[in-house]
Amino acid sequence: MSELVLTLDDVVAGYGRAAPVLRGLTVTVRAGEVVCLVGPNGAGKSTALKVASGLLAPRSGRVLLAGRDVTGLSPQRLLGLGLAHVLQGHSVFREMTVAENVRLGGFTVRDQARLNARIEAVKELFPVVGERWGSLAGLLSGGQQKQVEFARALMLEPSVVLLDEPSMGLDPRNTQVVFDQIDLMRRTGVAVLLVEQNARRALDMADLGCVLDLGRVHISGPARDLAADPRLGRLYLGGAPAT
Amino acid sequence: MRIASRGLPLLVAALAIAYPWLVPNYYLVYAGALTVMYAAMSTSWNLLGGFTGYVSLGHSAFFGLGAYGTGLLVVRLGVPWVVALLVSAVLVTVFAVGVGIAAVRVRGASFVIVSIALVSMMNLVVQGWRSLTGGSTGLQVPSPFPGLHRGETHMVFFYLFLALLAVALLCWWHVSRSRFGAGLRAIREDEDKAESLGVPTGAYKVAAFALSALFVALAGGLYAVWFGSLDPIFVFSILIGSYMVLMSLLGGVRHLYGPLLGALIVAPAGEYFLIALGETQIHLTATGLVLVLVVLFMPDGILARLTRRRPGPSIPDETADQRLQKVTP
Amino acid sequence: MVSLLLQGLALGVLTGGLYALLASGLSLYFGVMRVVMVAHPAFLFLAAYLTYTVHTTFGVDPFLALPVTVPLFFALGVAVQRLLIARLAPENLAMMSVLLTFGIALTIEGLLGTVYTGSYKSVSMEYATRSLSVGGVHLPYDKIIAFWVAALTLAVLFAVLVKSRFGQALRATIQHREAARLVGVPTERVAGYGFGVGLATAAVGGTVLALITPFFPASHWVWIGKLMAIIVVGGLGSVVGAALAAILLGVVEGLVLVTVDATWATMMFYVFLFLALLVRPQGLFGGRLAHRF
Amino acid sequence: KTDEPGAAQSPGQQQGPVKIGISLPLTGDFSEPGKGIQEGYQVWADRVNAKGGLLGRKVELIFRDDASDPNRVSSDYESLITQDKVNLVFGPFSSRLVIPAAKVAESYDMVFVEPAGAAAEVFEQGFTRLFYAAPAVAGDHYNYLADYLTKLPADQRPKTAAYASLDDPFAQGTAYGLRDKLTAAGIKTVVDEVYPPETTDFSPIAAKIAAAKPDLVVGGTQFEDSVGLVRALQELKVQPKLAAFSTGPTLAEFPGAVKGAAEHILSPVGWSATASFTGNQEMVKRYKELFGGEANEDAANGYTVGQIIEAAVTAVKCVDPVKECQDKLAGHIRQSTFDTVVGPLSFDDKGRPEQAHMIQQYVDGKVEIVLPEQARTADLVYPKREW
Amino acid sequence: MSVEGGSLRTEGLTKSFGGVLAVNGADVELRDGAINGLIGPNGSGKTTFFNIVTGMIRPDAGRVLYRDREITRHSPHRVAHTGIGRTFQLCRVFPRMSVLENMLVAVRRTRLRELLAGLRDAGEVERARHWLRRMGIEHLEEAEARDLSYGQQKLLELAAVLMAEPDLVLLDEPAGGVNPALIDRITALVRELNAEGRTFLVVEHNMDMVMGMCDHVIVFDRGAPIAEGPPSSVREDPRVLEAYLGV
Ligand SMILES: Nc1ncnc2c1ncn2[C@@H]1O[C@H](COP(=O)(O)OP(=O)(O)OP(=O)(O)O)[C@@H](O)[C@H]1O
Ligand SMILES: Nc1ncnc2c1ncn2[C@@H]1O[C@H](COP(=O)(O)OP(=O)(O)OP(=O)(O)O)[C@@H](O)[C@H]1O
Ligand SMILES: [Mg+2]
Ligand SMILES: [Mg+2]
Repeated sequence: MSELVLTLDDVVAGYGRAAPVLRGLTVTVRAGEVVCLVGPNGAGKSTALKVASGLLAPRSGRVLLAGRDVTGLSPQRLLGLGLAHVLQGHSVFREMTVAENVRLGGFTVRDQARLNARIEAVKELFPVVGERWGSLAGLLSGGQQKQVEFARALMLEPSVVLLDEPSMGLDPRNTQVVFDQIDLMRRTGVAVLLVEQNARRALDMADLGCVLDLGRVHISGPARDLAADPRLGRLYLGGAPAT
Repeated sequence: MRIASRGLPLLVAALAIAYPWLVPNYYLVYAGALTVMYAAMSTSWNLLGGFTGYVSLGHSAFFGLGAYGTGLLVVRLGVPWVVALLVSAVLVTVFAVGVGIAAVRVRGASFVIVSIALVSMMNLVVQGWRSLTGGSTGLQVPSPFPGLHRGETHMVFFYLFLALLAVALLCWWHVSRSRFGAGLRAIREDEDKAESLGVPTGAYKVAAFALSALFVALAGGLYAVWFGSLDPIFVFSILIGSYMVLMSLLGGVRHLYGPLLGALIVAPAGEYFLIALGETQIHLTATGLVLVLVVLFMPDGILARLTRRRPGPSIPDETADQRLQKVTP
Repeated sequence: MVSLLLQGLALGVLTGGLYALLASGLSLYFGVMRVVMVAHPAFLFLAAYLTYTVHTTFGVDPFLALPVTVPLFFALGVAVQRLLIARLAPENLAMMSVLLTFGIALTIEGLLGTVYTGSYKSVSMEYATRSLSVGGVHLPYDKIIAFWVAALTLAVLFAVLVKSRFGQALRATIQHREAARLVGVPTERVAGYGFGVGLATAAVGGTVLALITPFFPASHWVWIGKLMAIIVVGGLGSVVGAALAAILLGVVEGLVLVTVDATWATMMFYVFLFLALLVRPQGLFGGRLAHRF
Repeated sequence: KTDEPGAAQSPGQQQGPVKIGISLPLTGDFSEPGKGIQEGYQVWADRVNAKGGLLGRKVELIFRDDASDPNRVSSDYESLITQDKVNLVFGPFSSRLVIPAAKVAESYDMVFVEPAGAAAEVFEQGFTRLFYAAPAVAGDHYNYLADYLTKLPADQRPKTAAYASLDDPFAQGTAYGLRDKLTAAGIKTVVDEVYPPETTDFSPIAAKIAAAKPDLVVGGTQFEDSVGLVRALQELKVQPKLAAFSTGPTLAEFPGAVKGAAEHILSPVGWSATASFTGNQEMVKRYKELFGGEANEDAANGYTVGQIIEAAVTAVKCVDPVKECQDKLAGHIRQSTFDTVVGPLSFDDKGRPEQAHMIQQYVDGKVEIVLPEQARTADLVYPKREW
Repeated sequence: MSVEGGSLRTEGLTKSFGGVLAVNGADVELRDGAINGLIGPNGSGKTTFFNIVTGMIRPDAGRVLYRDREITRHSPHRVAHTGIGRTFQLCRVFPRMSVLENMLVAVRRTRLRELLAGLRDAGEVERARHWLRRMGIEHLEEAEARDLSYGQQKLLELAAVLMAEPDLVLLDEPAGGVNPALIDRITALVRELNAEGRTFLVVEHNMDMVMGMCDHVIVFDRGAPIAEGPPSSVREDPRVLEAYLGV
């Protein structure tokens, strides 16, 4: 059994003074494993990732990284410990060029040679990054921005990745690229916590699935089993199971 | 609760009407009239700022133009003061439409800057156009009621400003519950979205701008005939404009009575600081600090603090299990 | 007439350089932080007064005050950002910051008036009253010094903002704070430093101002309108645009002053402002990013 | 209302101290001259009280701060007259505030002697109780200098003059007073500039003057702009034969602010510390005792107001805030001549003083009175040294 | 020309940003009364096409005709008044207004008297509730829009657009970020509304949704249509396979 990498343990978290969004969430992701979180809109999936990456301090509960309690550490510290997070929605630096955006992904990487190598790799994966290298990221189309974002996240070589709907707004080709990359990460021993609304597709490739609803993990188990459950399908996954 | 919210405004209105008869001397009538003037102006400022979120620090431009317009019509053309007041208010409104068309093209911070520029510009024009306005020597407007002694004049103007305040409040209230008002609020939230839903944002903004300029111009015109001396530097002062903003913000820009409440607090407080700390300029510091504190701790104003916060959306209480049960075939 | 025009032109360019320096901080706060800093001129005069104090108590050249005022203002800027600006809600940062900094400006003015009284102060140096004559055109030394100090400061500022790691981190922080934190930028510290840099330019600007004009606590009001006009004409947020607009307006002002009169010269700032709005609302040199739908 | 016109006076008011209400800019842009006038008033009150008061009643001064805001100045006088029920009011500072203040005083029938409202317009409002307690209105400040220049032999007489003036009724009044007289005498105006108060850069104005190469430079200035102008003229190497500025050079900060350039600059001044006019030396001495420094023109003007009121009250023997008494006071002031620290003063029917200002010049770094003959402490230096 | 050809038609629509040709001479014709799909790779100009049609961006060249009336360069609110409604790729609502107010703002009115009349006209409120009910968010009517979750905001945006009773509805990625269960609901709704006679143009990357819902699919590449037809034929089209579906 592989080493335990990221654990959210009985986390309660919320925004401001409002009622908590997460009400005792427990999730574990191991190295070389993709765990997929699915659930209705507003269930708290993004919130869970924010707690894991240190953007939001939990009200109670713990976050463990490689067995170490990292609850309440800042994102920079967690980044130093090898944890990266790609936000939901559009989070490019709009008034900076694509180049600056991608380079900023490696803000903490001091090794220029390594950085440049990764930039070349990323340009290969997403041609638009190379083509629009000098233009402002905010001027790209929705999907193009998403690609830049993912490219930015690839600048680091983290051991744990949190991905919040990485395929949203991407065309089929780019979606495929993203899923391929996730697969590649898994194979290189990275732990991936994936939130996807493209749920059938995601569950298809994930090892483990968790259905999050009302702030708790409601059902978890091997991803394929979840996808096959017709009740879950009706409630969370929509349509008929993909063939 | 309901009685309180209905009864309170009536009580306040009654008190306001009785005020000049309750106070022991004319100075307090004068101070009251000044406060009511500020209340009327910040209420009309709020017609623009509160709905559309366009913060104008330069509304004193319309105050000054209303004042000079009225004054010049009375002095240079010998028009009766009421006519002068109305004509100048209409002219200022027309002018505001023109300025508005240019000014509302920019959003947020640029608009603030443009509004500041407007005051400075009007100050330069009025100061420089000596042959018409008297320039820096100012303009002296004869009293409209030569028969009344000074105290009685204050009484008259107290009621005139009170009437203006009432009209401004009524206008705000009416707009706030109209489609037009909803469109203005939509502009504050998301202009492009509003536009795509069919709100002619440009026209709405200019209309709100002009409407709010109209009342401020009326206040300026009344001020001119009441006060009698106009000096460009002081009627076109950024401070007067900022007072309108401060009062509105302090009271709460989303409430009908917000600016009024703000005026009732700021005007006497300013007086207090000046008297208590007036020996040095430290009273400016006091005012500045109050402003800082308001912005930091009451960005939505006193009334927003007092009225209870909106309840969040109801979170469904059923558990996921129950939901699962429901879909079980 | 030709020599008069040349003289006006030369003075305009030099003054424009000074304007560029004074406005650079403003467009930095705005461009990089979305803060409309009405208190910038007040800080300029705070710096001028400090320069005055250093100059009169130690009898040294006003520029020797810079090693004191620049770090001090940097620290002050960090404090202002961390303690005040950072607390504003991001939804309406631009507007609330106007009011907040307006309050700060009043606070400073009141303190200056209390400490230094309302009377005029000035710093005059021997070299500040002489001038360089080139073909009938006189270039006052104080203005030349101001121009070069401005150019130097702007060059440093530009390098810091556009080229340095810090500058990138700063811009990233402002554009998407969460994302910036996630790539490892210490956002709070960076935002504080950014504001500090802006105020540091005020320290330099204040020293130069002290050298070339007498001042009293309320002097800052005069500058707000002009400097704001410059940064709008230049394109809100573009430091380079502001510098170009400053030179442009400086020259226009200089030429109008020598041909028409002072009222019209000041008016030019606002005329250009409104022209810019009508023709290019995003400013002559700025507004690279249109709104995305 | 307790302040209804004609309301009966409370008996206490007939005794007790004589209350005098004053609004001054104690803060804000004009706080410095405001303070000066306040000190002048205080020195006067101190002297009167030491002598036993006005009509045997102690004098009590009530000050209000108006921060140079016309709105406030009105409310101040309004509240002083109606709430504090003062017996007399003294004027505020700056031409811009005198008119609104005088309006209030006029409407409550109060005599209004003021130390700082020299602009021509002040006297055109039809005020019947306003008097300006200084030697001359703005337009007459340079009268002695105009005389001097027009009487110079033709070959020495300046041919051209440049005027630059702040857009302010007082400052402009002084410069234009001189301009009108010189123009009449055939001295050509080559530059005539007016600049708004917010002007900070004077080089272009100086450039215009430089291009015209005038013999004479006259500034209708206050402090900041006088310094700015002098510096700019110096930088652009304008070397007129004579330079005169109103107000700025009379302040103690001036020579420091322009460094060596103050030498031989002229300016009109209404008062001199060395003059031997009635009570002047006593005032200088008392001022030093009370405030520790040297008295200045502002203080002297304040003091003058006191002297005039004192003489009038003593003459008509009443000091009540009622129409009859105030009428009597005004009537007396209009007809009499008063001996004051700025010399003998009398007023025309509009309240204008009918004397003239002296002319001062920096000679060897010291302020000297150079005109008129009878007050002279040094000879006028003409043409001036280069700056 | 008859209306039969289609409600919305563009001729040679072109728009470039700096060096980027976003829309390149696009000739598009929508099927009236149908659900039209618009698909294409990222950056192929779909959103820009929407923006030009709705007046938010001015085209460099070309014409937009709606029911044979030219609406090129009309301001967005005028376009809205001709009966075209749209949603945004990144969903946009008025965050600090209640859900009901969000709906009422969308009512199309032009006459001054109507503008000054009370907002909460009983009939309009009833209509708004009707739409909210159909979206399943009627219980949120008093909540402020910013308190809604992403998916709920998407539904609100759609409901608000429908409130204006447009004849042509442009949807930009209605399924992006939306839970699959909700997508089914949106699909059903669109079908239902279409049956009532509204025309739709839907940009979407979710192929299941597009293929399952649309009657007619237009494929964009590099700013212009490269293929169109019923879903089944488009899916097989080699050009589409190469440009879009890939792999
Ligand atoms: N910044 C915030 N402030 C206040 N409440 C928030 C904030 N962000 C999210 N919420 C609330 O927290 C709840 C969970 O939000 P979260 O973003 O985690 O949902 P999600 O599962 O990611 O949904 P989606 O699939 O729509 O992205 C929602 O009810 C939302 O309204
Ligand atoms: N304002 C702009 N300035 C510069 N380029 C722009 C601008 N808007 C769009 N573009 C460019 O135009 C092209 C088309 O963009 P558009 O947003 O229309 O694509 P899209 O088809 O909607 O893509 P997606 O599926 O990713 O949303 C892209 O290459 C984009 O970078
Ligand atoms: Mg989410
Ligand atoms: Mg798009």
